[in-house]
Amino acid sequence: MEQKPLRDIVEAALLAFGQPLSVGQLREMFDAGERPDEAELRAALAALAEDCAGRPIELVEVASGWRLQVRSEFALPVSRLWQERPGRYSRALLETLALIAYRQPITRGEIEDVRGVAVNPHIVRTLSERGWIRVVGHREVPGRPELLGTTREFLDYFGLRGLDDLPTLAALRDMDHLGVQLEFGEVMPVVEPVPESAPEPVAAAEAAGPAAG
Amino acid sequence: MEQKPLRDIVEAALLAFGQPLSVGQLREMFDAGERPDEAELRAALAALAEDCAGRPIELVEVASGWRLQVRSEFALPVSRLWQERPGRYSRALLETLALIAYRQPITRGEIEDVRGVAVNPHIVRTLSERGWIRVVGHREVPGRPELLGTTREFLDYFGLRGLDDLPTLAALRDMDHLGVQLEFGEVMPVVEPVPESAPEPVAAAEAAGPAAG
Amino acid sequence: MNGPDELAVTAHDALASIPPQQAEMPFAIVEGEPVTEIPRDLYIPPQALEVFLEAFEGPLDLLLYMIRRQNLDILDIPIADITRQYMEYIQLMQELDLELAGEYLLMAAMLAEIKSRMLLPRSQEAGLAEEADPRAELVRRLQEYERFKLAAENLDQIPRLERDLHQAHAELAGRRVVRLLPEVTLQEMLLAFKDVVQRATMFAHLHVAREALSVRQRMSEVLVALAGGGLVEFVRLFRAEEGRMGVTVTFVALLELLREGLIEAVQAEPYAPVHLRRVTPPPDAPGVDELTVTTVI
Repeated sequence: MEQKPLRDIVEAALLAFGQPLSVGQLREMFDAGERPDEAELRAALAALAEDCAGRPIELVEVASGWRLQVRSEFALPVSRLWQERPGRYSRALLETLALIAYRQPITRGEIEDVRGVAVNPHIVRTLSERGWIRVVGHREVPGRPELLGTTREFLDYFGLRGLDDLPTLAALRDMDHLGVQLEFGEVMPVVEPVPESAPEPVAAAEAAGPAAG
Repeated sequence: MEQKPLRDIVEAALLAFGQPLSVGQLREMFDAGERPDEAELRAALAALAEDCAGRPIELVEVASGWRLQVRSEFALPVSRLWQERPGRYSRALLETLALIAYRQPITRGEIEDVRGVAVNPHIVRTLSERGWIRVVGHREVPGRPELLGTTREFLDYFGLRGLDDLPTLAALRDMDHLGVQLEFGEVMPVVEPVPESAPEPVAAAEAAGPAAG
Repeated sequence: MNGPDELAVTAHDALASIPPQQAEMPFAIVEGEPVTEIPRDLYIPPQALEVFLEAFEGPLDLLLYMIRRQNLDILDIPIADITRQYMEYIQLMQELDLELAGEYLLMAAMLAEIKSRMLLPRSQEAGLAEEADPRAELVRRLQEYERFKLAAENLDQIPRLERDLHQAHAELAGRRVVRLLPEVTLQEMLLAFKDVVQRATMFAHLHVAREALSVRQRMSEVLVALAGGGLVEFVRLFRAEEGRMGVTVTFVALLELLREGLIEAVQAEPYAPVHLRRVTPPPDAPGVDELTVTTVI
């Protein structure tokens, strides 16, 4: 076999092993006759460390030896590879969100009146943590219930310029019609200016983005 | 966060994940707003593949996506890092695996028909435990025998993108050829043993095949 | 897969690598002794035979070996000769009390049958209905087996992980746990709203009014603007750049908030600037009157 540069063999070993390797372990890879001495190996490690400049990996020495690791600057995008698939929001959550959007400012009690069931506090917390709703005030009645409203993030997420972009109740009554419009929205280029009177396609097109992801 | 070159993010992701990643998985790392499109990702992969020239690793596409792997030229020193040698597989196992790979879905009985010997249950278990084969269904005949097929892990392990990447199966020589010989059989009695010293050129060529392997 | 199997593979490899004519090379190593005898002449040391047979993957493999060894055309096997050799192997194995797999005996029977059919006089009406060659099935099976024997050898040649290739892997420094939030489409939310409105209609006290939604949005915004609890000048709630429509929406929103008792308007004297503030809590209300507003538009 043709002789490879020691530096390359060390890189190959560290990447193949994926865990720290001591200088001793690295030397074990070689037959006794060809075994580099410690100084040679340390020189190869130094050369490798230098070559890592500008690359997304770096050579570090840890307790059990040397290791090539992905630089921490890449933690943010790369960590997402391990994230579990997100679940889905419950029907109750979506209804609560929709009521807050259409009827804001609204109290929990008013939401309960319309939905006919108690509002799960977990839902309100989830929506707040998501940044979609917030407390905008209190109704001055006994108990001073919180008044909930939607946020700018809510509008941004759903690609709405304002609540006016939401279909009117009348339009909602004919959901089949709405469905057609929403599907049509996916085909329509988003960049094309849409007349103010027909905001649904834009909203739909943007909303389609996350769904496809 | 400062914007990293996509090529570097891809390299970081492939090294950190330590398993093949599809273009879809790579795109999932990004928020919907910053998500590169497929063409951009493929360009980044191409750039990365190019950068690997002269390095001890290479970028390859396998069944489940893209993988950075240590080049085979480094297998000899690198494999010494592990105490255990990678297993050699017996002919029986390889023949069974080849039949499942090329003839899937296939039952044990069908494997036996071709090999002329009973399928060793130990071999089927080993192949399943390695994650190379799995039961893909049952043949609807009496006894409902299991149909075996290969998995994506099998393809990944052998560095294949799909079954099409398997080496082509040797062609069967046409039986018509046999027919022609039979017609001459009246002149040259078939039952008489063919002199061993006078092999037919065709036969010699074929015989060379397996011996060379 | 180690132990005897490994030995068998070695013996077979040794066999396969010897060109047929070079009989002096060992075809197997038995207990350290090279075995140079080729099975063709059927003199094989007993231990060698054992190893030799273990090297075969069954009768088809053995037959194929015999055919290849003698450079015979697989399509024109001298059946009598091959049968004789095969039977001699079988006999020897039985004499050695080797455990003989049933498949070997089955093949012996098949060969004998082919041989007897080959001896029958062939049909005189040549050219008419061609009689199938009695060997056809055997030839088909041998060829088929050989294809996969080759395929297995080729498969073994493919560079594979662990033996030839190693997945490159590097730890990620500072890996974080990222939890993905569920995605919602606008349509999902609208469908939910449609359902809830329909259900509410059945409750018969539907009071989902038809106000312009911008008024509702503005009501929330005004409440946030007044979150500090102090007085805010009426005119400061209007934005000239919004035009007449914007002014109207804001004004309607303020009226609605006043009607709902959420804000109050204060004027020090006639014609003085109008100020607005949130309605102060009744004295018996819980002490905290601050809004828990965390996000500001």
